[in-house]
Amino acid sequence: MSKFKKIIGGLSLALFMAGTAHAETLDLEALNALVNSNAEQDSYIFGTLLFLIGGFLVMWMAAGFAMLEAGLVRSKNVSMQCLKNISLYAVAGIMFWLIGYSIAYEITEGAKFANFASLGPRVFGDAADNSGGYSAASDWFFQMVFCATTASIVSGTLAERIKFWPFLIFTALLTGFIYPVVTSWEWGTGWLDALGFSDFAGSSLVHSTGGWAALVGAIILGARKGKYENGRVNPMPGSSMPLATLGVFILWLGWFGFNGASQLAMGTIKDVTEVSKIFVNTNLAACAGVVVAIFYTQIRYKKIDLTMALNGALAGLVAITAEPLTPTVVQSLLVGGAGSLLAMLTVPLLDKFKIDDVVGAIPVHLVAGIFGTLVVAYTNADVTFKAQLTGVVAIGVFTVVASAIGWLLLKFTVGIRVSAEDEEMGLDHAEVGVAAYPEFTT
Amino acid sequence: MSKFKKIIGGLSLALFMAGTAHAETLDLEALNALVNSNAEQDSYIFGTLLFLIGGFLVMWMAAGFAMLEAGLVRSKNVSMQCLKNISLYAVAGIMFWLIGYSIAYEITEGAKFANFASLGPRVFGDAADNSGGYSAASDWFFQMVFCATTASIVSGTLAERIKFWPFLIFTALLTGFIYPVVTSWEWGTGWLDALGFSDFAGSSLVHSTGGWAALVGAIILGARKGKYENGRVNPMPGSSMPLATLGVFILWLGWFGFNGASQLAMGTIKDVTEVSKIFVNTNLAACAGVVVAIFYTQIRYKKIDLTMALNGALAGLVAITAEPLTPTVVQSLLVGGAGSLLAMLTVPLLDKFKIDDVVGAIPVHLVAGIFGTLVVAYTNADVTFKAQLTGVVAIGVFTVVASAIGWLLLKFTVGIRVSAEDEEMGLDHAEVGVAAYPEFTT
Amino acid sequence: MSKFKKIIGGLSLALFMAGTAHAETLDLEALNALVNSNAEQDSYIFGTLLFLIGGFLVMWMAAGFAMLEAGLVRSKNVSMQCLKNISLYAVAGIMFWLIGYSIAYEITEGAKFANFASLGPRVFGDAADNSGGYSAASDWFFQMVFCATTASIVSGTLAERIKFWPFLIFTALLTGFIYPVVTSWEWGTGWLDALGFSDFAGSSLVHSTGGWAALVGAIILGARKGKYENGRVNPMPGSSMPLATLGVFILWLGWFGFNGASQLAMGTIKDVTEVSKIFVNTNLAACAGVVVAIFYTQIRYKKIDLTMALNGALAGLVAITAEPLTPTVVQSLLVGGAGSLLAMLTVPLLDKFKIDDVVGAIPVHLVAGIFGTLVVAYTNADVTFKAQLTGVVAIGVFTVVASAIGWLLLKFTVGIRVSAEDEEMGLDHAEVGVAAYPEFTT
Amino acid sequence: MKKIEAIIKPFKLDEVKEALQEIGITGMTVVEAKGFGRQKGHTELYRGAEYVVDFLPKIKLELVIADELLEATLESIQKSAGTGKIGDGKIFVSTIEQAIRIRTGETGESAL
Amino acid sequence: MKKIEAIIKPFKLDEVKEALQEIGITGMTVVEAKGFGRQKGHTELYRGAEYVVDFLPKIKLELVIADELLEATLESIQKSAGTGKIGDGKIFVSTIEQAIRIRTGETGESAL
Amino acid sequence: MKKIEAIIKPFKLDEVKEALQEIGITGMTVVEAKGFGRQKGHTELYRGAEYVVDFLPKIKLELVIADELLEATLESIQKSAGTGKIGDGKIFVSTIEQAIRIRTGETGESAL
Ligand SMILES: Nc1ncnc2c1ncn2[C@@H]1O[C@H](COP(=O)(O)OP(=O)(O)O)[C@@H](O)[C@H]1O
Ligand SMILES: Nc1ncnc2c1ncn2[C@@H]1O[C@H](COP(=O)(O)OP(=O)(O)O)[C@@H](O)[C@H]1O
Ligand SMILES: Nc1ncnc2c1ncn2[C@@H]1O[C@H](COP(=O)(O)OP(=O)(O)O)[C@@H](O)[C@H]1O
Repeated sequence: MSKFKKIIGGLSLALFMAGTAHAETLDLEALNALVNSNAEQDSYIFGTLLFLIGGFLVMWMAAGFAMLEAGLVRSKNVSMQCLKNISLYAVAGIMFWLIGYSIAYEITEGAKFANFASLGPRVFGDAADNSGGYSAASDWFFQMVFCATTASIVSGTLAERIKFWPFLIFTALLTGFIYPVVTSWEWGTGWLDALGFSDFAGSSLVHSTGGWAALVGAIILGARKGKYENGRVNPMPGSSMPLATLGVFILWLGWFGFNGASQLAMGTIKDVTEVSKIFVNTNLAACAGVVVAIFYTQIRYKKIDLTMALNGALAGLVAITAEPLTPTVVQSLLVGGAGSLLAMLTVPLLDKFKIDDVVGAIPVHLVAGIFGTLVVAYTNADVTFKAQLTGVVAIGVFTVVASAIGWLLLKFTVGIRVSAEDEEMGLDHAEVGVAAYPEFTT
Repeated sequence: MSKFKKIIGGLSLALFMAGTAHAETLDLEALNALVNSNAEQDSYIFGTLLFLIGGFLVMWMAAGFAMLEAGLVRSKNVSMQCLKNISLYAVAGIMFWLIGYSIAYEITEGAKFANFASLGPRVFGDAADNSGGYSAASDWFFQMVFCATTASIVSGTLAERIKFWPFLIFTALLTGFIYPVVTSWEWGTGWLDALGFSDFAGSSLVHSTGGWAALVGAIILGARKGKYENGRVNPMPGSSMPLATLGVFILWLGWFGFNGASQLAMGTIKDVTEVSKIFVNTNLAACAGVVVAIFYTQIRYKKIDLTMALNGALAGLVAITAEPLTPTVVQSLLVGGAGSLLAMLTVPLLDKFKIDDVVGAIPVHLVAGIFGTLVVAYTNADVTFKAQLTGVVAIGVFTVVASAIGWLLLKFTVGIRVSAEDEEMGLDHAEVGVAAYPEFTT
Repeated sequence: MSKFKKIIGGLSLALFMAGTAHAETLDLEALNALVNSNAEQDSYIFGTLLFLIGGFLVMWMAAGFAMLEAGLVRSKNVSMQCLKNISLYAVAGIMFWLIGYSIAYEITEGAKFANFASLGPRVFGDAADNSGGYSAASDWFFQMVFCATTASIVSGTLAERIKFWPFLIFTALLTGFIYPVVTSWEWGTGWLDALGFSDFAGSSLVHSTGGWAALVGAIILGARKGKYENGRVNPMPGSSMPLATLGVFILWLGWFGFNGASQLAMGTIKDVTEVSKIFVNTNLAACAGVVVAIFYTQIRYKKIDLTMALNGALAGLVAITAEPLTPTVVQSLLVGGAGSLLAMLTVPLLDKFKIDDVVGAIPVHLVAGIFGTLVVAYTNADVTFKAQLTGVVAIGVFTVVASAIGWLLLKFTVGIRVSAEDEEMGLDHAEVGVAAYPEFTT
Repeated sequence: MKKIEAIIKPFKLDEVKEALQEIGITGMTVVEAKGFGRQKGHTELYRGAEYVVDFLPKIKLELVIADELLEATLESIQKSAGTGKIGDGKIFVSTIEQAIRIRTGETGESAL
Repeated sequence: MKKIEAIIKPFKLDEVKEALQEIGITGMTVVEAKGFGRQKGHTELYRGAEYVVDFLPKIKLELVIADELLEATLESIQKSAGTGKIGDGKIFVSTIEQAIRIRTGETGESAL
Repeated sequence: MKKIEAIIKPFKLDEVKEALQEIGITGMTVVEAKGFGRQKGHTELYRGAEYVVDFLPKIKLELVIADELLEATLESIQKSAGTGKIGDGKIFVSTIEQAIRIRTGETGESAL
């Protein structure tokens, strides 16, 4: 098939369709039908396009997590972190196709779990799947990259000490079961949705879920050797601040797809206007997150902590994600700024409990995610605090229990932690074939 | 709210609208109105979508500047450069919301300054803001990222010796006042626009403004210690050429949004066709910039200067930015190539005057920006050289004066330059908490 | 021209058009014409937008190749690799404009070579070029970035030992002649297209063509000094695994544009639905490529080879590129996984023949590309194995012969290989002015 | 004065430094090194080819001390650097004839 | 022959090299090092935790010279490397018994 | 015991290591270095300004050996490290008074 013929074919089809009304000797009813079908078509195309653009932007966040984490782990674990990030994205894609999507969306309204009979791999028909007002495949793609995001969150926290394969098995569990179940409750129209819980783009569904899974993993896995010694916290600075910075910029960019395309439609003036407002609120919440972080660390430590500024941006983004549409700009700034502050206050707290979170995913995704979800009650009049709290607690309890079972099963079967020797030597030598910067002499 | 219900809601709305005509027993007038409102809606969606896509591409340029600058400063200042870049983007966003946009656009046609009464934060209504034929929030977002670009230009030139907070205060001045004023003159329909001055996507408004502010800053701040010693120029090679290269690729990508979406509309065949032509011209001007740079440095120095090739691409892009639509491809190649050549000739000139521009922002953004603005008179028949020259001079004078006042006030109050000791030790130790590559032993 | 006035102008035009029907006292025929012209316009805008979005995503792949290759060459050649990548993109753009596009598309249906009379630079009219149902400039841009991709493939294989200028001359030949001729046969509606050969997005046309040119180059150029010594293979690990990983993520992202926008139209429900399906299949083929690679290397080597996981993703993407639309998800997974496996089996084979492919472009682009093209016969009922085989062989023979002539001419005139001394010292010192990481003391 | 060169495992640096501080050593210089010895290297994997990296990351510690501190220093390093596993490293002792503090021009032991 | 090891501040390297060239030194080898001494380290900040980096970047210069150049060399380094501020570094002198130029096989002072 | 410091071209490291292994050397330590000597440096180009980099990448090899291995070691290095071109490097020999294996506490030649 040539690149040219195709186009010409498409065009003549359009002309033919346009011609329909004419052939029927310009019947008003036929023209009316044509106008309506054209409108529907445009709406379908716009909605699908939004999913595709949003989808590739969120897919790009996988690279953001990879760079952020590669920058924040020590050189001896950088190759491993790269490997984990590309592998988890691959596993998430396959698991979400195999079973995840059906768990998330084959659910009766208000229910707690998907209909068993409908579980299974997702099939995409050849004919246009018109029923939803958008292409089913575009929707699947958009949902899938969200699922992968959840898994990315976990990999950062557990870096530098978890074995590769158990981590990947947990990823399969998370992306094939835990995340889909949580999602089914809300976006699948399950019981949380029925309750009035609201989580626009996933502060809880994506970020807290990932954060809880990471927290439970961090507790069961234990801290890195030497991290908490003789009663003091031993910072283990990562290998590359510019890579970490790049990662955050990538995530920030991807977040426009994450929040913006969660509008789920772009075919009306109202929808596209709301997408625009979401862009503005999302962007400014992140801006506030940065500003709060640099002020806070300047005042608190007399220096400006770059890694906190980076995490501040992310915390601002996570916080606004539960409701990026209804807040005013001022509210968005406050939400983003407060999310950032909370994340910064959580970092030393985790250290106090000797919970070793290598990249700060728990403060950023879990804490700011919970805050962002709860605060919706104050920025969206249709939402109650009770519903939000219920959602936060339910998601927390379920994810903690399910993750704990997963982690513990892995721990007592294959084991999840590398040997002390391997940890000291670095995972790149132990499990991956190659150091991140393997050259010695040139 | 579920991801599903939302969609279905959107769809039924569309069906309802389509049904309007029908319900009124197929009145031709009603159908005509429907057709027109559909067309208007499509035009609105396309225009808004252009702003959103263009906006996120230009936002991504912030990452490009961050990587370019991180690669071109020495290791001891890389964390600081990352910090500056993410912070300036945050400050630009907030300032442009707080006051900048109103200065830029609340101006009477032909005027020199905005209407005082209208100054203040930008508010986005909940209802669709239809008046402009696009979403107001999408427009704001698109304008905001341009504003941030201007600030990014400054940070590169002044790297490695300027204090963090004074730099950020200047950024607030630049993005909240200087850039908005300049913009109001032209894009806000102020006096330069009335005069016939033309700057399609901002060779002058964005790039020269940033370039002038950088130049004035560089003069007032002085050169880095050791840069010009004993009458010779001491090159201080940056930390990472691949990061600098990545930065330029990011900027090149972002430029499609920068120039392409400056068409400001995509709802007609004409508009989208022009956006396409802008893509082609923009791309080829950059190609010519690279080719001229590699030939020139090969002939002049017998080696190919990678940093010049990178700057050549950028200079080509800056030069075509003032008018990426009317030129033929050949003209675009010439404009891009000449912009690159001028930038390369400027580099040693700056050194002669001991103006220390760490990343080459002045040759690229100021010089190629001025050239690109003036040359519009030869590629766009509607534009006169006199108008262009007036604009270039006016923008230059205003930005130089305003920047000088800002820099001098900062210099004589809080001071703008770090101590010689801090400069030698590197800003990462002095002001940021962490070195860019903090590991010593692993 | 102001950013505001423009918009308002565009809007009033739309209103005027809408008014046409009304002015003529609501004639049904006129309204019908308006509806049809609106539909045509939307189709045109959507098609053009698809090219523009796809185009910038594929342009971004140039950065992906640059980072992948920068990461996989040794430090002493990293600046050179960056330089080659930005230069080849520039040369490809100019050559494809100058002559390439006309060779590719000014061909009579079923012919073997373009019409001589029509050869020459591409000119873009000022008026909307409506004939193809999309903007001609957007199409050119989209085709151009494909052409650049072909050249990117070659640069990786020949890294670390080829002279800069001869490489660039070959790039000009490849992008101005070889690639366009191959393309003309299929996408230009030449003889392969007439034969029923099918290559949706270019597994053969882009990837194999690049791969063959790289293979011939590698054979004529010879292996790097020390690569095959005393009968053993001496791995020469690259400088930075995180940069290589970033490169692969960039390529993966870009591939959504590569395959998705090769649908060439987005103005109907069918088209956009198919684009969506392409996204899904493309993504999952890459996922399968990764999963196969990590399992295979774990089993075969007892460690997980990061570089193979990265190449596995790319091989999966290359393999699905010939037909990303018709396969089911299961087929896509199989195609991607098999492509990855084949690539991994080819790596040691090349070493056996002492063909030194620095980044693995031959296994990934040539081998997976051929496989992907042949397998179309099994995933697309309209395609015969014979046609596919004919295409693969024809493209192979032509590219090998043409490339060999090019490489040999260069070899026996200017020479293509740097001196042994320069190779040992590194190309960054020899030909570029600056080392990739030039700092020694700070 | 004696010069002590100790080749140790990188992650032991902090411990060794603290042990030395305890016995009154106030100055030392360290250099990143790669060591080849009995401790066997890693088998690495790059693009499907396996290879052995014989040189392992080590830290080389150099300190110049007054003669009378020799015993204490050796003991201190030996204790703090040891893990009991192969590859712990070596200590080499040689003589330094002169030491100068650049800042003050002091020489001999008072320069240390 | 004497071996001179000078630990200096990194940014002084060029100056020291030029000073040494002036007195006729034609060969030297430098190594990146980290120094621990009286000069106090930096307080760093990483993810909200402060920590002290005691080891500061230094350059270690090694040159082997003929005995008669010793005085001049020491003086030259001392002058060119000094800033007067703490942390300027040290110079250590020891004896080298033999020197060989690999390329020619020359030995002794003619190998330098 | 003797300490041998050999400054060699980086790409020669593997060859030298193998040559040394052949004559029975089982331990050595290497350090990345930059050398200044007769071999002329590179003219570099950065943002339009040319400059000379005098310091070229070298490897410094350090090994402590029993006295009787001295001749064989010197010869072995000289042969394996030589390319005949300027910049091949130097070998310096000095005396080590004591060697200790940290792991076992062995001293003297048995510690090597
Ligand atoms: N003869 C030697 N000369 C210089 N360095 C040596 C020598 N022998 C060993 N080393 C250094 O000591 C390190 C440890 O030695 P190794 O033989 O691996 O274990 P161990 O110290 O337990 O005997 C080596 O990696 C090397 O850096
Ligand atoms: N005893 C020592 N042995 C080896 N190196 C030393 C010794 N004392 C100091 N140094 C090196 O000299 C550097 C400077 O020493 P320091 O005490 O900080 O200041 P000063 O040189 O002004 O006395 C240290 O950073 C360290 O590298
Ligand atoms: N006097 C010296 N002291 C210490 N190192 C030296 C001395 N002379 C030379 N070197 C080292 O030996 C290397 C090679 O020396 P050079 O004069 O370039 O060539 P050649 O070894 O062929 O004489 C230098 O780069 C430097 O590292």
